[in-house]
Amino acid sequence: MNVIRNVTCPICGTLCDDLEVTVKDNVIVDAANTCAISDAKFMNYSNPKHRNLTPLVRKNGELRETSLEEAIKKSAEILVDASYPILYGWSCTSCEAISAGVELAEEIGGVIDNTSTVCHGPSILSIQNVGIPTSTLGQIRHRADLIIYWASDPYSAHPRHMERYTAFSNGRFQKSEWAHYVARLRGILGKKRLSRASELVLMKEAELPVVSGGKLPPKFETDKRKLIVVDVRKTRSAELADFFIQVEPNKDFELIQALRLLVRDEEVETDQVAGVPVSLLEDVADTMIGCDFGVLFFGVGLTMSSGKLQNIDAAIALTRDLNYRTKFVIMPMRGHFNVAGANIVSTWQTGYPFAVDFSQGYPRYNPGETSAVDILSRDEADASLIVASDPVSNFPRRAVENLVKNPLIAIDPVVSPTTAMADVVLPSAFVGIEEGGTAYRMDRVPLPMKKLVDPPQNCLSDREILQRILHHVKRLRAQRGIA
Amino acid sequence: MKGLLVKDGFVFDPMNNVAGEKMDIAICNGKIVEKIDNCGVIDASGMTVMPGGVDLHSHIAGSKVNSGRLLRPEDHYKDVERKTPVTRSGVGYSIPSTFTTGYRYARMGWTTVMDPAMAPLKAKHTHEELNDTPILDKGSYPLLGSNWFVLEHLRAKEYKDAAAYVAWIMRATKGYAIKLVNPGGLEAWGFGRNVRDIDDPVPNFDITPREIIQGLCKVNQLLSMPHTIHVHTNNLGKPGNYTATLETMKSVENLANNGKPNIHLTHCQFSAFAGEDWRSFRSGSEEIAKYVNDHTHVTLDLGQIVFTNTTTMTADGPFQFILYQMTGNKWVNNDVEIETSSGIVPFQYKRKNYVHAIQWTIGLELALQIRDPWKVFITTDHPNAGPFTAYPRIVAWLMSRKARDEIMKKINKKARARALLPSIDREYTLDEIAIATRAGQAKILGLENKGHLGMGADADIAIYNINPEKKDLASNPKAIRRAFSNAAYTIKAGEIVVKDGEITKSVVGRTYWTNVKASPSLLEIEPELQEVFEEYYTVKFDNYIVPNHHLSAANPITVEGRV
Amino acid sequence: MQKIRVTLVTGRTIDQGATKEHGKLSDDYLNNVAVCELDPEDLSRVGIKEGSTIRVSTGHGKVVVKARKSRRTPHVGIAYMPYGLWVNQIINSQTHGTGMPSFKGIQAEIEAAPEEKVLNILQLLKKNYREKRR
Amino acid sequence: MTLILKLKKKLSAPVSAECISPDTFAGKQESEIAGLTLWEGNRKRQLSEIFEVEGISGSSPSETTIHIKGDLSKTRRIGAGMTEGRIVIQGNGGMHIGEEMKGGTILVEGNAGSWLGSAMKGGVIEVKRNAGDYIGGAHRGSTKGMRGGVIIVHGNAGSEAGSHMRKGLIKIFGDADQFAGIYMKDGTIVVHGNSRGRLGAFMTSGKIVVCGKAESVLPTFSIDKINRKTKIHGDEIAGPFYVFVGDLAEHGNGKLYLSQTENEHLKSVELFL
Repeated sequence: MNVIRNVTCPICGTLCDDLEVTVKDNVIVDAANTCAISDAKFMNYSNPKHRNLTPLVRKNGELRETSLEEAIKKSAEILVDASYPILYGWSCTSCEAISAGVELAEEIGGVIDNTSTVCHGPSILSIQNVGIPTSTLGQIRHRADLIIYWASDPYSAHPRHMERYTAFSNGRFQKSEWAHYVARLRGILGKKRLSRASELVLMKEAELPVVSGGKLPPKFETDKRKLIVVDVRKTRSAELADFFIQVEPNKDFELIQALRLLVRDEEVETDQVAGVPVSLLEDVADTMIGCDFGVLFFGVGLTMSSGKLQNIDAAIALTRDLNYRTKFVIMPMRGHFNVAGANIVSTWQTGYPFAVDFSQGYPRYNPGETSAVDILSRDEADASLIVASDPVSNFPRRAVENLVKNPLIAIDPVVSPTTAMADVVLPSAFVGIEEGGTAYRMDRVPLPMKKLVDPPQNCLSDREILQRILHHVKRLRAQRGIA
Repeated sequence: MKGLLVKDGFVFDPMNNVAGEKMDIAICNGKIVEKIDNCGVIDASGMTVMPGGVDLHSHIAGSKVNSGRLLRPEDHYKDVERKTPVTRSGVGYSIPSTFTTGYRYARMGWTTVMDPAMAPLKAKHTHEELNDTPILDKGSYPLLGSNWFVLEHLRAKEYKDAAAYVAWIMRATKGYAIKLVNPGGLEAWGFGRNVRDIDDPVPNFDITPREIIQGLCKVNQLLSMPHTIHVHTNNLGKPGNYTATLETMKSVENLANNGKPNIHLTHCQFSAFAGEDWRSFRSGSEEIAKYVNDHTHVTLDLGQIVFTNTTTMTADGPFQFILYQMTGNKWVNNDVEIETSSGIVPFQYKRKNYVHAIQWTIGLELALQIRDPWKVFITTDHPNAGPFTAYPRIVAWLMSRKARDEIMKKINKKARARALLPSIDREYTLDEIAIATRAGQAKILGLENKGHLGMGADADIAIYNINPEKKDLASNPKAIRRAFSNAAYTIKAGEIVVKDGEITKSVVGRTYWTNVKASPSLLEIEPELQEVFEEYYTVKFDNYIVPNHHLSAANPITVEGRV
Repeated sequence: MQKIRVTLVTGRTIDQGATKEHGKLSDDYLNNVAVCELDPEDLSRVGIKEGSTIRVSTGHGKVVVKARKSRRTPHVGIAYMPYGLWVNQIINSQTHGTGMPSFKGIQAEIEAAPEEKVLNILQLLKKNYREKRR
Repeated sequence: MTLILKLKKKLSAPVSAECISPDTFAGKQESEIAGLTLWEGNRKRQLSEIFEVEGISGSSPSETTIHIKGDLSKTRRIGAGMTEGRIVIQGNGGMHIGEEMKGGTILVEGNAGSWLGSAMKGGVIEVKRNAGDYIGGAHRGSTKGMRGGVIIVHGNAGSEAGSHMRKGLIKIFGDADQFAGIYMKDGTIVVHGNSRGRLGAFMTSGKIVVCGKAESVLPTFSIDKINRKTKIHGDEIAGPFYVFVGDLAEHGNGKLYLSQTENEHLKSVELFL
């Protein structure tokens, strides 16, 4: 038995780095400080039923087992033949692999796009419009007395975010009544969770468990941190909030713009905006101005609904305006554990965070034109390579139809709709479990991903697979005399 | 054994008192040697040979720089670098991608560049970018002037504890020198405030900027750091701030050892503003230059502005917020827990703008009024006052009054009438340029093998198409600019990496960091440090440390600290 | 049969996140992702009970999933589906020059489909994509 | 002088065709034009590999007319940066048509893609059918949208028409999707059909006229008055119009002219007059 401490969790952008993982005979048998999702991951990662364990190549319509060498050669051929290939995924792998991916994309004159394109891509476009006042999560833990989650449900998507960084955390200038309670809860939960990890994840409605003999904390005192949730319906996070504002779907833009007026002490000429009474909005505006340090976390509820990047433009502008009155920061709730890293590596190497087109030998960028869903929907790509992602599940049908009709290479540890439709499947190691590297937290703090156990035989790291493909690509191009 | 002979060039090696003598430089295994036979020869006859350029202050890597890149696609799309058989592709302009940064410096003959602002919590990021910055040797300075551990130790006057912590930070982050930005002000910015002057206490911490500057200056001495403390002053970018700058220099006057430099004031142009407000704004260069001429403990670099569209980025969050308010341009702010803040605002310096025009004169006035070129260095505080690719222009301005006059004719009238610059005739010699762009910078950085061409020095060499015997450079500024823009050759660690301004080979550069050998061992402070650390940070102690192998070519400089 | 118009919102759920780790081809995943949560009032408007099959359609396609009674009410007129292959059968791929399709706030219609079966992943892939292959 | 390009094949990968411009073609022989390079995906091609080239170009751009036949929806940047002359696209056009154009005219007989006339400074672009998103807009990250010239769309326009517009005129005879005139600093947008709303978000100045129905008006716009008519570049448009001012969240002084008769749902604003 070997307990590995300070393990960084390979699930979401919260990137908790305090996990303790117990390994016995190269198998993870226990994990502490986890959430329901990471529990499920650590308990299921090695399940051979859903792992890719051998390289596969499609022949006569069927995926057949093949050698690694053959699969890599086949991949290289597909990519060299393509006149507009697309390399997609990258948010669930290491920065080292992403770096190899950018080099491969440059070599083959392809487009490299990462999953932020259908996640916080609009947030990035918005930052490029107006900038962003933000901070690391520790600033929020130490200082924030007003926490807003807008169109984001951390309870479901970032389960430990509130406990580690916001409403239920303790800081130098801000204490939490919850912190003590949660700490106690965590000890008990840690034990409970693992023993019934599988039931827990299937529970239809997990309520916050009550510590035996204890009580849920009393109502917040008035001078403690405030938690506000804004969403189209009462999410699990909303139930934990001091205040919940229900906004009509597709009307966030109007609501934020109205708040901007109120924050400037100007009048709104209607009684209600987006289903919310203006009198209530006035109270919210006062709370925002009155706090010492406020933070607005926003989720893809804003980027995916009507308005998309303009919703974020407005939210950032609101935060910016608030800095004339107090201290306020804003942060997108990044989803996959290294989606921030995918943007970061792409930016330092190419100047652009996603949707980078190398077809003319240098980086070009114009989401809407050079982004994955658009290229596929317009049927422009003639081959694809997918790394640690499942666009067949995650893209709209029309894009998927065009994705799967052309040669498709999938590098993935697990079986997915994408690997099921692929022409070449390269099994890989799980980053953060079977392979190390760097990942970036949602606030762009770099953290080391640890290798906890050895990967199954035949499962190389994404980085190594990509480097081998690149090597073959270079050889092929040299043979064919392509400069 | 790999050798190379640079034959018959006019050599400028100020550290070894060589000023334009015609001589050969022999290279073996990446080092300068006395002689070498049977090797490749570069015929440098009729050309100028200098040590590779050194830049002690250029924001080229890390979280803030990358946020700037992300912020500005409009900065990149017309300035692109295509992939070649030896180079990666990339983009410019004011915030180039990492590969492009390396190539563009090398094309100008620069081979060593220091990134001056690294948030320790994001040190890994800086190093990952430095790893991807080809050809150059480099390093980075951790930001320590608003760090909670530092503030708490210095408030308690625990200098040795502060020194032990700083030594640990250098090791943990693979940092090179102590950087202070708006000391104390960045902690105040955590709640949206600032400090007013160097004696205004930091909210919640009961310590003044003066105490922080003096404290870290003492720590720097205790640790025998290779470089001095590297200071971005309080009140930077505000009219009348030259008094704070004088106060900052004076505050450590008595701490100087045998008259050796103990403070470096960076991008001093931004800290040499006189006047009450923007309307009465004028140059404070005379006062600063006078102090520097009269004292030996200060060095500074220019932060010379060029008229262009660039990107301002500093750790000085409150200053960047002011810039945002002034311009209405897009604004990035990023505060880092326990350590620092940062901000980014795109900025256009315009000739016809009075303030910008005066700023342009301030930088040049500093360079021309400070008599000793070993005290004042050429930088643009890349990209704050302009991208580093403007160095050839600045070299031309310093070497040629004619070049300055040409710009002077085009700037804001009021600025032209008020500026001191037209009254200054001085023109830098090539030898002085070699000091201000190489020798002086290497010396103050404490990089013993850089900035000169003596035996044992690193074979980093720039060869320029300038014949100092034939050409009257002062009357031909275009030739200066052309020559410095495209080195005839750049040699890095003995290998030819640039020929006629084109990259011929890409090599991996080293990353310097300061390894303080302290007694008792730094390991002894770790348990106590770790306890506080985990209360302060949102990451684990072990995950904060940048391991040596994270750097693609780490080059620790070991010093003996008295802790 | 009663057809109702709703605003469809898709999103991440903790069950979807966790059962994904059981494998996307697992029954757990199917049971947690091929679903549509409705306000009880909407359920009765369609005239169905929790657990019955419904057809969700937009201008871009149709998909059959199980109805679920939402506990995060009231949200009359808003239907909720987890991210995944099923809901993506009916999402418009148009991004309006942003790279991002509209995954939330989509106009949709819901009706009971007692005669239909919820397809699992492989069945759905076969039905909608297989024949598109070269 | 007219030069005719006929598309030889169905395009799949995007074709970067900024060389198709009177400025490039003028004074060149047919063979020289045939030899111009463009990119099809990641492959460098000669113009003649993709188009049949026929006819004569003028000796100067102003004397050069280019007719292009075929479905050009996969092309990019036709006529980008052109200063004079004329391009006629006899079919659908692609993205970035007339980007950064300074003068001359472009006629698209079918649909045009997104970023039509983005960052243009002068000249006239006319589209007979529909146009995509961001027409007359700016490059990513830039605040410099259209700075002069005229864009006329006879069908519908996508979202963010005239984004960051600083000068010039955009006329849309059909409907306009959301966010027309977003970040507008000056210039004029006229929508003869309906608007999907969110007009003039973040605008600081300039004028947007909607003759049809506007789905909604942002809460950051304030009713100013009702005008009987308005004038656009000397042409009178009959009203009456509700005139709104905004975007107040940006201290803006932009004007929205919304037809009173077509927008009964806005009647309640009259209370504030």
